[in-house]
Amino acid sequence: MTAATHLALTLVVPLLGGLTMVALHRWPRLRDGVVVLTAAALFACALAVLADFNTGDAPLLRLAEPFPGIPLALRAEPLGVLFALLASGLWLVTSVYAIGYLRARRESHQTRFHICFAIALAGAMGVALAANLLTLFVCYEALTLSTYPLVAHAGNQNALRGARTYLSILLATSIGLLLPAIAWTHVLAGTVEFTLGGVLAGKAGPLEATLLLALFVLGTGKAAVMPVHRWLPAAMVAPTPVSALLHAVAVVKAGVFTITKVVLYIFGTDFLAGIPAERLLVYLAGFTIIAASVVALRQDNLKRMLAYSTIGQLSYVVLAALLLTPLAEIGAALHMVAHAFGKITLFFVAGAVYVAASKTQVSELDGIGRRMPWTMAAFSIGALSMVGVPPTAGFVSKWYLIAGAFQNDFHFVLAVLVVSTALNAAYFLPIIHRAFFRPERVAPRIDHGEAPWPMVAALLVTAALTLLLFFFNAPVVELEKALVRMP
Amino acid sequence: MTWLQLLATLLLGAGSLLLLLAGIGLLRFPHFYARLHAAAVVDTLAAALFLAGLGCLFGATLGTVKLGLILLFLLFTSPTACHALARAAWVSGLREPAQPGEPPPSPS
Amino acid sequence: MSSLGLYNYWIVIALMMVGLYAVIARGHLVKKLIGLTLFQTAVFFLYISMGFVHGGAAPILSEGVAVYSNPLPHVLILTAIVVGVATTALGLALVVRIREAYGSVDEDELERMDSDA
Amino acid sequence: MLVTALFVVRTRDLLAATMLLGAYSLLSAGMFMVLDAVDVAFTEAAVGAGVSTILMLYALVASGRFERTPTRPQWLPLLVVLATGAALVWGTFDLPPVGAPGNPVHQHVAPRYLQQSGAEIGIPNVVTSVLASYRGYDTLGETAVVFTAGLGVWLLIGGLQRRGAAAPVLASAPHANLILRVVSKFLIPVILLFGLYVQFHGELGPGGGFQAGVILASALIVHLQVFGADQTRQIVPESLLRVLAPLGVLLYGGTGVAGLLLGGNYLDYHPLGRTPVGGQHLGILLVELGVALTVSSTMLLLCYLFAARVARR
Amino acid sequence: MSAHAQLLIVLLPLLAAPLAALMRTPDAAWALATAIAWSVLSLALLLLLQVQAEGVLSYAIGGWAAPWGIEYRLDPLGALLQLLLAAVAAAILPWTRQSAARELERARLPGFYAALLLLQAGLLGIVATGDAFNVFVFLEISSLSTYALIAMGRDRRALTAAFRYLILGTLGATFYLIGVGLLYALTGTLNMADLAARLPAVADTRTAHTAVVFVTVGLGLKLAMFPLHAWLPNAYAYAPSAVTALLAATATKVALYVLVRFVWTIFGAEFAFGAIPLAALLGVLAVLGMLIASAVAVRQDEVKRLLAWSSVAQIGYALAGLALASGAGLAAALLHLANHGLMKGALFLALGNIAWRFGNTRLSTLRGLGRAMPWTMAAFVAGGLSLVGVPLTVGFVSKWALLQAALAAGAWWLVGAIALASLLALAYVWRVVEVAYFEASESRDLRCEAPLGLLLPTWLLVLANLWLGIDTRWTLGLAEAAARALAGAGL
Repeated sequence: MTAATHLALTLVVPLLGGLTMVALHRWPRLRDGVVVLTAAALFACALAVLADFNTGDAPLLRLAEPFPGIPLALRAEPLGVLFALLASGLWLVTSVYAIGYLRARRESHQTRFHICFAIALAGAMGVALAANLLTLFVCYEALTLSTYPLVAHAGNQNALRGARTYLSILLATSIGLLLPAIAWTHVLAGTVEFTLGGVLAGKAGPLEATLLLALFVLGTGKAAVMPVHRWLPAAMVAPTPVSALLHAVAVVKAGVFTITKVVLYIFGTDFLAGIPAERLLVYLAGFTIIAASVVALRQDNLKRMLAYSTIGQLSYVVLAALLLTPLAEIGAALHMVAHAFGKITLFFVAGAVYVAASKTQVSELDGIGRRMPWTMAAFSIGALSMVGVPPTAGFVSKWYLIAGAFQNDFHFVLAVLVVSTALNAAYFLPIIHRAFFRPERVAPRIDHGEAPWPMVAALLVTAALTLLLFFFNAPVVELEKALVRMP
Repeated sequence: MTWLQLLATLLLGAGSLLLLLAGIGLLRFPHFYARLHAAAVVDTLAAALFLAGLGCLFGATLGTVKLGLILLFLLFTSPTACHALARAAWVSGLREPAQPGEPPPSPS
Repeated sequence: MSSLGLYNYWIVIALMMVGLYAVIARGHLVKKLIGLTLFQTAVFFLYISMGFVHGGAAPILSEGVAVYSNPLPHVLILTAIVVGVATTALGLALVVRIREAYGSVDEDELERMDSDA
Repeated sequence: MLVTALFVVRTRDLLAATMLLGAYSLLSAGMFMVLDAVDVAFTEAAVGAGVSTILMLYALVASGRFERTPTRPQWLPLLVVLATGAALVWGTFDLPPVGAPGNPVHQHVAPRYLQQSGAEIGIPNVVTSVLASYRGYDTLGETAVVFTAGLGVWLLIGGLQRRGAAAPVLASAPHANLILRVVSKFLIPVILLFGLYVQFHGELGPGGGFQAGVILASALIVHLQVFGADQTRQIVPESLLRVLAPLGVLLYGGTGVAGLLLGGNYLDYHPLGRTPVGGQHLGILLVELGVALTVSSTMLLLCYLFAARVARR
Repeated sequence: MSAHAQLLIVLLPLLAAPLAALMRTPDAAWALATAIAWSVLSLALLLLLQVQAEGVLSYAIGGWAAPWGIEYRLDPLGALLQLLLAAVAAAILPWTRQSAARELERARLPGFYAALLLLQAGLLGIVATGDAFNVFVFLEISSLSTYALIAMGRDRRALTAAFRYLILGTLGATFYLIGVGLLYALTGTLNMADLAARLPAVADTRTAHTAVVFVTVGLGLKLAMFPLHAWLPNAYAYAPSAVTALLAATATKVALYVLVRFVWTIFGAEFAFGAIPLAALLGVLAVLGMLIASAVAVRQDEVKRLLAWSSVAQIGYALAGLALASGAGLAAALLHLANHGLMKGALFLALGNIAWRFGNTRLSTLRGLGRAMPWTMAAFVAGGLSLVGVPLTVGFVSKWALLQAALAAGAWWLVGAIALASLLALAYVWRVVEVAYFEASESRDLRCEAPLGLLLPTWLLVLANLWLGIDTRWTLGLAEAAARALAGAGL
C-alpha cells in the first residue's frame, strides 16, 4: 500500500461510499451505517497520508492529463495534509450528528443529502491534496456544485433563493476571477505547480503581482472576504449539519486554504514582501474582520450570527497568511484548526437547540441552560475558543497571530486583533449569560430535555477536541514548522 | 455593298420601323383589345421581315434553313399566343367600350 | 488603365443594387424572391463580363478562329443559374405554404401574427 | 435592362412584375449573346425566362396579385444598398478592363481548356467539355442541387391527394380552347424533337443537359396547361417522375464510379471507352443524359406539385 | 480503396440520398441513412490517420491536374472537421428514428432522410474540397436541404423561419460568389492552393480588399456572426428536433471552417489581419455577439430558442479566438468549434427527448422533470455545465485554451468578455435546471422517461462531452496540429 495509493484512496473512498449509499437507499439503517463507515475509512486514509508524509514519502500521483504540461495530480504537503485530516475527522463526527438530526427532523431525500456530502468531501480532499492550481480549481468547482443541492435541500422558495445567491456568487467569482488568475499565472510563470517558495518570483512586475493577488483573494469566493461574502449568510437556509460541516469546515476552509497555498506556493512569502501594494489586501482582511463582527452583534437569528462570525474568523486566517512572517503562517494553519473545532461545536449546538426546542432566535434562549446543560456547556467552550480565552484552542492560534504581527511590528494588525477579540466577546458572552443566568421567559411548547443522544455526543466530542488542542498543539505545530522552515 | 446586303438592310430597316410603330400603337390605343391587335399583328409581320433580312445576309448556308424553321415556328406560336390572350381577356369578362369614354357594358 | 473599360462593371453593380433593394425593402415575399433573382442574374453578368474578350468568338472550336472568350466563367454561370432557379422554386413552394398557413404573404403581417401567436 | 429591372421593383402589380421579369431574363439572354456566352444565353432564356416565370405564376395564383404599399421606412434599405454598391464600385477600380485579352483571367487556367480540349476530349464546344469533364464534379453537385430542390418542394407541398380534377381555368370545357388544343397538339412533338436535338447536339454547338431537360419539360408543361393536369398525369404519372429524378443523379454518379472501378480517379472518363478520347465522348454523353433526366423530371414534378396545390386551394 | 477514401466520404451520402428518396418504407430509408453515417465515420477516422501519417492529402477529380480540374485537399484542419461532422451525425441518426416518426408524417419520412443525407453530403463536401467554386456548389446543396428540413417543423412559424433563412442564406452565398468572382478576376484561378500562391502579387489592390470583405460578410451570414444572425433563433427553435440537433452541431461550424480556410490559407494571416482591420472587426463583433446573445438567451422562455441564442453566443467565442490573429488563438477557436458541436448536440438531443414526450419544450413543461425524466434531465445538466465551462467538461477545456490565447495576446477585453459571457451562460442554464429540479409540478409525478432508443445516443454524446473534457488528446491535440499546419510557427 504505497503512499500514492493512499492519495488515490482519499478521493476514491468517499465516491465509493456515495455509490454504495445510492444502492442502499431503500434500507435507511444500513445506509447510515455505510455513511459512518465511509467517514471512518476516509479519516484512516488521511492518517495514512500523514504517516507517509512524516516518513518523507510524498509522491506525485498523476490522475489525468487534460492539457499538455498541466496534469491533474495530487501530492501531500504539510498544509494540505492538515486540512485533509481536519475535514475527514470532522466529517466522521458530523455524519453521526447528521443521522441524528435527519432522523429527528424526519427530513426527506436523506440519501441525496448523504451522497452530496460524500462528493463534497471528495472535493475537499482534492482541494487539500492538489499538486497544482488546475487540480485545485477543478476540485474547488466540484465542491461548489456538490454543495448546491445541500443548500437547496429544503426545496421551498427562500431555500431556492438562498441557494441561487450561493451558487451565483461562488461560480461568478471562480469563473470570473479565479480562472483568469490561474490562466494568467500559467502564462506568466509557465507552470501552475505548487512549489514552495513561489513560482512567480522575478517573473511578474509589482503591479502585475498585486493585480494577480487581488484576483486570487477576491476570486476565492469561498474565503468570504468582504465584497464576496454575501453567499455565506444566504447559505444558512441549509439544514444545520450542512452549515456545521460545510460552512464551518469544508467549504470555507477550502477557500482560506487556497489563499494560503497561493500565498506560500505560488507567490512565495519573500517575493510578496517586496511588493508594497500587498498591504492593501491586509487592510481589506482587517476591515472584513471588524465589519463582520459588528454585523454579527446585531443578528438575532443564531445561525446568521454564527455565519457572520465565521466570515470574521476566516479573515483572521487570510490576515495571518498575508502577514508573511513564519509565526503568522503557523498561526494561520492553527487558527484554521481551532476555528473549525470551535465553530462546528457552535453549529451543532444551534442544531440541537433547533431540534429539541425548535428555537432559532437568540432572544428565545433564556434559561435554556437548565434544560440542556450539556449542550450549552459545549456552546460556552466553543464561544470561549472563538474569543480566544486560555483553556481553549482559540487562544493558541491567536497567540501565534499576535507573535507573528509583532515579528514585523505591524501595528494595524495588532489593533484589529484586540478590537475583534472584544467584539467577539460582546456577541458571544451575553448568550452564555442569557442561557444560564436568566429565568425562562418564553415557555417552550414541549417540555424538552436534551437533544437526541447522537447529536449531544457529537457536540461534546468537538468541544473536548477544542480543549485538547489547547494542551496538545505540539504535533500540529511541528507539522506546520516543516511548512515554514523551508522558504 | 452587294445588292444582297442592300436588300438585307432594307428588310431589316422595314422590320424595325414596323416594330417601332407597334410600340407606339401599344401605348396610344385606348383599350385592351385595340392594343392587343396592334402588338400581335405587327409582331408576326415584323418577325418575318427580320428573318428574311437575316436570311439574305447568311446566303445559301445551313443558317438560312434554320432561320426558315424559326420563321415557321413563329408563324404558329405568335398568333396562337395572341388568341390565347384575347380569349383569356374575354372569358374573364373584359368588354371593349362601344365609344371611347363610355364605360364598358356589363359582361353578357 | 482607362476607366472606360470598367463602365460595364458599374452597370452590373447598379443592377445588383436594384435587386438587393427589392430583397431588403419590399415586404411581399414573392417580390423578395424576384429581387433575389434580379440580384443573382446581375452577379452572373459580373462573371461573364470578366470572361469577355474583344473580338473573340464563342468558345466553340472552329477553324479560322484564333481568339475565343474564356469558357470557365460560362461553366460557373451555368451552375449558378440552375442553383438560382432551384432556390427560387423552393422559395415559391415556401410562399405557397406560408400563404395557406397564415393567409397572408406580407412580412409585417406575418411578424404581427407570430408575435401574438 | 436597367429600366426593366427598376420597373420590376417599383410596380405594385405582381403579375406585371413577373411578366417583366420574364422580359428581363430574355433581355439578359440577349446580352449574354453579345458577350459571346452562347451556352449561358441559351440556359438563361430556357430556365430563367421559361420555368421560373411559370412557377412564379403558380405562386401568384396561390397568393394574390397585388402588393401592399410598403409601410416601413425605406431609407434604411436604401442606405445599405448604397453602401454595398459604393464598396463594389470602389472595388472595381483595380479590376482589369473588360474585354482586354491581356487580363490575368485569360492567362492562367483558361488557355489550356481552349488549346488542349480539342485534343484531349475532342469536342468543339469547349464549354460542354469543361462543364462535363474538367469540372465535371461541379455539374454533379449542380444536378444534386436540382434534385434537392425537387425533393424539398415535394417535402413541402407534395404527397397531397388531389381533391377533384379542377384543372386550371383554361381547359375548363373540352371544346373551349379548340385553337389552343390544335396548335399545341402540333407543337408539342416539335418541341420534344427540338429538345432531343439540343441534348445530343450539346457537344458541337450550344446546348447540353440542362437546356434539353428544360425544353423537354416545357413541352409537357404546355400539355399540362392546355389539356389539364389529369390527362398529363396519365401520360407521365407523378410517381414515374419521382423515380426518374433520383435516377438521373445516380446515372451521373454511376458514370463517375464506373471510371473509378476501371482504374481512373472518380469521374475520369478515359478508361470508359477503348481510346481515351472515345471514353471522354461516352462519358460526356452519359453525364449529359443524366443531367437531362434529372432536370426535366424535376421541372415537370415542380409544375405538377404547384398545379395540384393551386387546384386544391 | 483507401486511396479514394478522400472522395468516397462525400460521394457515399451524396449518392445514397437519391436511393433513400426511392425507398418505400421509412425504416429502410432510416437504415440506409444510419449505415451511411456510420461508414462515413469510419472513413473519417481512416482519413484522419492518413493525414497524420502523410500530411496534406490531394485527390484530382476526373483525372485532371489541380488548377484545371477540381482538386480535393485534406489537411489536419479538414480532417478534424470531418471527424466532428461524422461523429455527430453518427450519434444523431440512430436517435432520429423515433423522434422523426413522431414529429413527421410517414409519407414524408423517406424524403426527410434523403434531405438529411444531402445535408451531410453538402457539409462534408465543403470541408473536403480544395476549389473555391466547389465550396459554393456544396454550400448550396447543404443550404437547400436545410431550408426544406427546417420548413418541415410542426409549428407554422417554421415556414417563416425557413423563408427568412432562405433569403439571408442565398444572399450570403451570393456575396460569397461575388467575393470569389473578384478573386478569380485578379488571379484567374479557382483552386484554393493556387489562389493562395498567386494572391500576394495582387494583394494590395482595392479589388482584393473588397473581395476579402465580401467573402467575410457572405460567410458571416452563413455562420450567424453577430449582426447577421437574425435567422438562427427561429430556424433552430421551430425545426424538427433531429434537424436542430444536427444543424446546431455542424452547420455554423462548417461556415466558420470556410472563413478560417480563407483567412489563413488563401489570404494569409498578415494580409487578412494587416491590410484590413479584420482582427479588430471580428473581435468587436464576436464580443458583442457573446454578450448580447447570452443576455437575450437568459430571457427566453422556450428552451430551444434559449439554446439557439446561446449558439449565437458560442459562435462569438470561436470568432473571438480567430480574431486574436495568433496561432494559439486559432487553435482555441478550432477547439471550441469541435467542443461546441458536442455540447450543443447533447443538449438538443436531450430537448428532443422532452419534445418527444410532451410535444413542446417550453420552460413550463419542464417543471418537475428532474424526477419524471431523470436521465434526460441529467444529460441536459451535464450539457449545461459543459456550456458554462465547469471543469472536467469539454467546455472548460475550450474556455481554458481561449483564456490562455487571450492572455498570451494580451487581449484583456476578451478575458473580461469570456468571464461575463460564461456567467450569463450560467444564468440561463441554471434557470432551466432550477425549474426542472426544484419546482414541484402537480401533474407529473409518474416516471415517463424517454425510450432507450432516444436515451442512448443522448448519453453517448454526453459521455463524449465528459470524456473529451478529461482526455483531450483527440480534440486539443488535433486542434493544435491543425493550427500549427495553418499558422506555421505562429503557435
